[in-house]
Amino acid sequence: MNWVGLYNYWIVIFLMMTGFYIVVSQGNLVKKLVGLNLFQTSVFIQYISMGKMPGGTAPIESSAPAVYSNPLPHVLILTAIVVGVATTALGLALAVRIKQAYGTVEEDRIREEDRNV
Amino acid sequence: MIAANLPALQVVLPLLSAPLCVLLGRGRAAWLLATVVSWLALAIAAALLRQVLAQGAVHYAFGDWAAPWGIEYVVDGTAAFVLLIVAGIAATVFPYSLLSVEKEVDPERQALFYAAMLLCLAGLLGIVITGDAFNLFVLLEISALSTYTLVSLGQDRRALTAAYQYLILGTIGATFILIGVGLLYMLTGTLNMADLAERIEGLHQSRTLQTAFAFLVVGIGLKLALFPMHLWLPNAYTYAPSAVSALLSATATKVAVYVLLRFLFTIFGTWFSFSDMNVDWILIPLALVATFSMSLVAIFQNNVKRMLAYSSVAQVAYMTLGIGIVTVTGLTAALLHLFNHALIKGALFLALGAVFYRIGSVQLDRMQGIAREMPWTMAAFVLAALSLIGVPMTVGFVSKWYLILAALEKGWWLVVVLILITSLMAVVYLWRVIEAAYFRPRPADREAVSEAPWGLLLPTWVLALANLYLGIDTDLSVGVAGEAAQRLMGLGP
Amino acid sequence: MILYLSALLFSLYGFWLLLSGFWHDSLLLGLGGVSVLLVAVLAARIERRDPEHHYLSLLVQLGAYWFWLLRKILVANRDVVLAIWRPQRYPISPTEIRLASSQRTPTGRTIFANSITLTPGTVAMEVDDEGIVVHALQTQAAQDLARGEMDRRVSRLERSAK
Amino acid sequence: MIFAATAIAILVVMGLALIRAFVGPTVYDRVLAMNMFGTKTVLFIAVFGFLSGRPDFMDIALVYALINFVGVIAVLKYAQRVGAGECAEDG
Amino acid sequence: MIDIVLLTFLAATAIAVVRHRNLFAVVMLAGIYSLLSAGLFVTLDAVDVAFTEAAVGAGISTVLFLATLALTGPREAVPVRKPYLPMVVVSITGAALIWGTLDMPRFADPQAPIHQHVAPRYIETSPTEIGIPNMVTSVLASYRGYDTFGEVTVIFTAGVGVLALLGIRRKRSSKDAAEKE
Amino acid sequence: MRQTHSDKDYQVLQVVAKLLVPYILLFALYVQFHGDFGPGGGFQAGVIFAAGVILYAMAFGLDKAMSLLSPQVLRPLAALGVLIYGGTGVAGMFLGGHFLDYYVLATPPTAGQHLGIFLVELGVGLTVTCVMLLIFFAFAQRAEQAP
Amino acid sequence: MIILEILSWLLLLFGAFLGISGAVGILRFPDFYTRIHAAGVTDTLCAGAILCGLMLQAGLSLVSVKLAFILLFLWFTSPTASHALASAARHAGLKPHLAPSREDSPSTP
Repeated sequence: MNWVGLYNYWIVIFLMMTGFYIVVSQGNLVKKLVGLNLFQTSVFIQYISMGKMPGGTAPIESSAPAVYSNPLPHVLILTAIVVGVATTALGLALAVRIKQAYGTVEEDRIREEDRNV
Repeated sequence: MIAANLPALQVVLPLLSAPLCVLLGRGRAAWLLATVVSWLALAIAAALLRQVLAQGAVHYAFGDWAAPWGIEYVVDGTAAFVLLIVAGIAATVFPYSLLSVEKEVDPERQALFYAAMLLCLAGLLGIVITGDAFNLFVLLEISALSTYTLVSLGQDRRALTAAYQYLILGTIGATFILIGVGLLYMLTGTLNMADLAERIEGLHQSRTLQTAFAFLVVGIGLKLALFPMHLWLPNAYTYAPSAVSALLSATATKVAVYVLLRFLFTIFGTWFSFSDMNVDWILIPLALVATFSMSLVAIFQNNVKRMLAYSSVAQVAYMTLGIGIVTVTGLTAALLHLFNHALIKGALFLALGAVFYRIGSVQLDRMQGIAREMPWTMAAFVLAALSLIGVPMTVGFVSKWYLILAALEKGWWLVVVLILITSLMAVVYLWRVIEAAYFRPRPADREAVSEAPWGLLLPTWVLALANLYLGIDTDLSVGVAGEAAQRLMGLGP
Repeated sequence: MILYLSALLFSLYGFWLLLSGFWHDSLLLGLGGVSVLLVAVLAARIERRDPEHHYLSLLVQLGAYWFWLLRKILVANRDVVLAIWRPQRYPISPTEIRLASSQRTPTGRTIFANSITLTPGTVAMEVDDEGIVVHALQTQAAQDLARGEMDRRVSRLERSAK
Repeated sequence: MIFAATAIAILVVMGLALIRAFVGPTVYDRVLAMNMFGTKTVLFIAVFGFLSGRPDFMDIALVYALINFVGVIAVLKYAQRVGAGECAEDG
Repeated sequence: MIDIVLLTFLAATAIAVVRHRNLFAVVMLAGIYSLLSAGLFVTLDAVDVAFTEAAVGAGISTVLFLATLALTGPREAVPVRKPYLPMVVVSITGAALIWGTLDMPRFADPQAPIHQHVAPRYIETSPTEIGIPNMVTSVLASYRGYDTFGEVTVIFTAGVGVLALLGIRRKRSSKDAAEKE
Repeated sequence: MRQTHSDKDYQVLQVVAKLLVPYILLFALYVQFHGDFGPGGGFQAGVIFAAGVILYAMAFGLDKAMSLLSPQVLRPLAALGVLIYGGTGVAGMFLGGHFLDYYVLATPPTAGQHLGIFLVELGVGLTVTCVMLLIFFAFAQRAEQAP
Repeated sequence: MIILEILSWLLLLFGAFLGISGAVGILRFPDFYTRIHAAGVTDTLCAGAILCGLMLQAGLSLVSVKLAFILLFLWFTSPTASHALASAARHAGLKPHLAPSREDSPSTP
């Protein structure tokens, strides 16, 4: 079995899981969002990796004959990046409001505050 | 021209009205636009259903690019049915929202609120009929992002944390779906659902396909609040503005259930999902645990919205139970319950919204004796509650009946007993509300209130009566659901 | 203002042509015109808020100065690279020094400050109306600056542009 | 060949800058490393264009340079707002 | 070869993000992460994506994060509980993915299904069919134009959401400013 | 900290920013209109344009940036961008095609595609610029008022 | 032709060497303010050498023009960024390590 061709994917999976780990383990709302960003960016890398052609070039027609990489994953990821930044912006806006309402962005302290009310 | 473009209009109309709402900038005008659009959407959904029933599935290619190259909408029986539910609920919630929103949302934010409502509606409608796996993800995010916004606009500060939590879990779910779709694309080279289904056939042994399946199920599970992944739901429903709670509880999880159906049956195929992956072994135990535990939790809630939110998790579990049974009857039950639960929860939350409008709270102790002051509101609540319990002559009875039938077909007596027990538990928690509202004296410190205004009462009663009417005249819902179930199982035409 | 705007329009359109490289496509040329106008409107609004004479002719004059500066940069680079690779032979001696600056406009001071920073081994830390606080890697570089040649050259540049 | 050598050298520089960004010790060291890293990325993209035989996408490098600059200025601006004492020593 | 190096950098950055407690450092490292992945996209021929990722991930996102930090503070509390459960969840997810890669088409395999179906049409006929050299733009705006419509709507939704949450006050009057002083 | 950092401290930044910002904005528009030929397009252009204005805001203060492009103008423009995109699609519908069919927009089919893509990218660019700026203003305004 | 080629190679190698020097410096130097100088080396001349080397490769074309723009942009922004960085650090109260012996000697020009 040809393991070398998978090595890339394994690093990417490691990256994804690092991001995912930050999301689920950290208590700070802003850091969670950083993790979410990392997680999503890594998924993007995964998508883009699969579109690569050996010896290919960017899918923009050139005068010289060339092998082009697959443009479809690129299009999908362009959309996904936008979705990602939209989510980040909204999440940060929520974090700002939470800070103003609770005085903290730590999950544990927020939970305490809620219990006290 | 219009008839040919109905599938596109169904989604594009609300989508384009959202920026118009922002342009209008004023609460009432935006409301008027939103309401008219929601009615138009209902009309389109009805027309589509008729079209589909008459001539079979409708395919619509965006930009006139044929299917695997472009994006396609496919409206089949099931989709048209779910469209009708979503649009129908929206068409009652939107008119309702005028008064309720004026009370609960800042005047400056009202136009944005309606824009978000329209975007949410458009996203949900789009998810139902899209025939493209990636487009599904995009629409999912449109509806999700607008939902986070809507939830966060609740008055309580806990609405913010609820929305945040929802955002994190929802985005994890969406990213899982993205990973799943990516793996599928990697294996097949296509994103079109029909094309995917065809190409997956030969790949059942592929470990990559199995991973994709797992990720998609978990991702969708997060979105539909499948039992251990339901943590976002109770808070989100409790602290959202009333109109939003009603819209979400009636539509969002239902659409997610529908997406699960789509993936399990249409894309991966019954054989792969249930024989190779044995997803029913996971769905059924989870569903059983969920109905039982969530009903139990609901009994101990003092906030009625929260109580109903837990009840929603339990009810969604009924649907997954129906899916897990994997028979035509089971699926019929799931689809019927999808339809009926939307009506039930819609009515219940609208009634609660009316109560909240008057007394500013839905805590049980604040609601004591409310029935004397707001008889019509509480009557609608009782009607919908009976339906939730599953009393004959209501829609709730119909779907439970089919669910029990499906379990009996399989000879699963234990499941039947459990369904009956959880129905009894529903009686218990709903009784707490009814007892408080009807048989307790009004707390001394509460000001006297009057009946809810017509603007709130009318939509509530429309849904409540729909519970009754469709419980008696079951031809349409059972007919459509049965046919759709047959087609999903690969038996029908 | 009018002078500034016309110079701006001219340079912006030149920038567009050089970026685009489609010199025969009338559509893109037209779009370029529209874009340049749009940007110029915004630039004019920026200018109106902070009316400050921008020496565009300075850019031309800059040529000779840059040549001189380039030589300074090369020499200074050698010092820093040596300090990096052979710290024993060429030890660093961080110094802070305050220079008087004879420029009269923010633009002039900016050119001076950025020239100081561009030459490795010295960084402008603080710029105000009277002078500039400079941090130098080696005392020698600071002393070199203190001799004031660069200051004079920048000031001459500033005056000639007027 | 020469492009490959240059690209590798730039990668090495990026790696070293990355180390400085990890170690700190102050926020400003990190910003410095980030700035350096950014400019090296610009160079890397430029060289890579030649390396891969399609040098006609220099716009990307230009965007990187721009974004890097805006990013550094933004960090400084907001670091100031938060209060310097907090960022100066972050071990 | 180059992509392996960049991936290693990415991994190192990701680990650093996990370990740092100063959120300013974390945000900056996240910006570097974005820049790095954008560099990786260039080496993987995705120039359009690199363009966007650099502008969005390293630019706009970083600025927004920083503005948020200015409000919420750069310090992260030290967690009280040990993150065992997250570790388990993440390990299971990662293991599932690794397992899933075993039957995957290899990296840069020209025979992979995605190079055989659908995409060839974009590559072969879009320059004549659409008349535009950049295939990404053709697919983005025409073949899958509806996705892009969705994308614009998503960004619009985010705008609606942020405005609804934070709002923008009209220009502060001088009186307001005087009060603040 | 804010007191110690007066406008004077930013003068180098201000001079450089004022010099560069027009070119950055023009570069953004170049990216917008050359998306057909090279990397770029509406989305990237919008973000770069926004980045240019953000740079201006960093150097000269938020108030000036907000009076340069006021939020009251940006908000309807953001909506307009979506409407341009949708309107292009609907126009395709009216001219006898499906939603987003560009072939029916003009007589030689490729000209129709060109026109469609141009309009669509314009909508994307407009919305992205405006929304990004609105989001930035919303955040930065809060950050200015931070304690 | 060959001369241009060789010249471009030399420039590229020179740039690469400067880049590595700067990176080593940024690791070796004792405090933040001295590190700025090391970074300065790489930002200015290294970028200049490499981009000029590339320009020679590209010849008289659009690519060269764009490389020139990049270079111009970098030379405008990187000193600005360095200056902003130093001034911000100074305002934050970060004290430079100064050479002890001649602390005050050159402060009067």
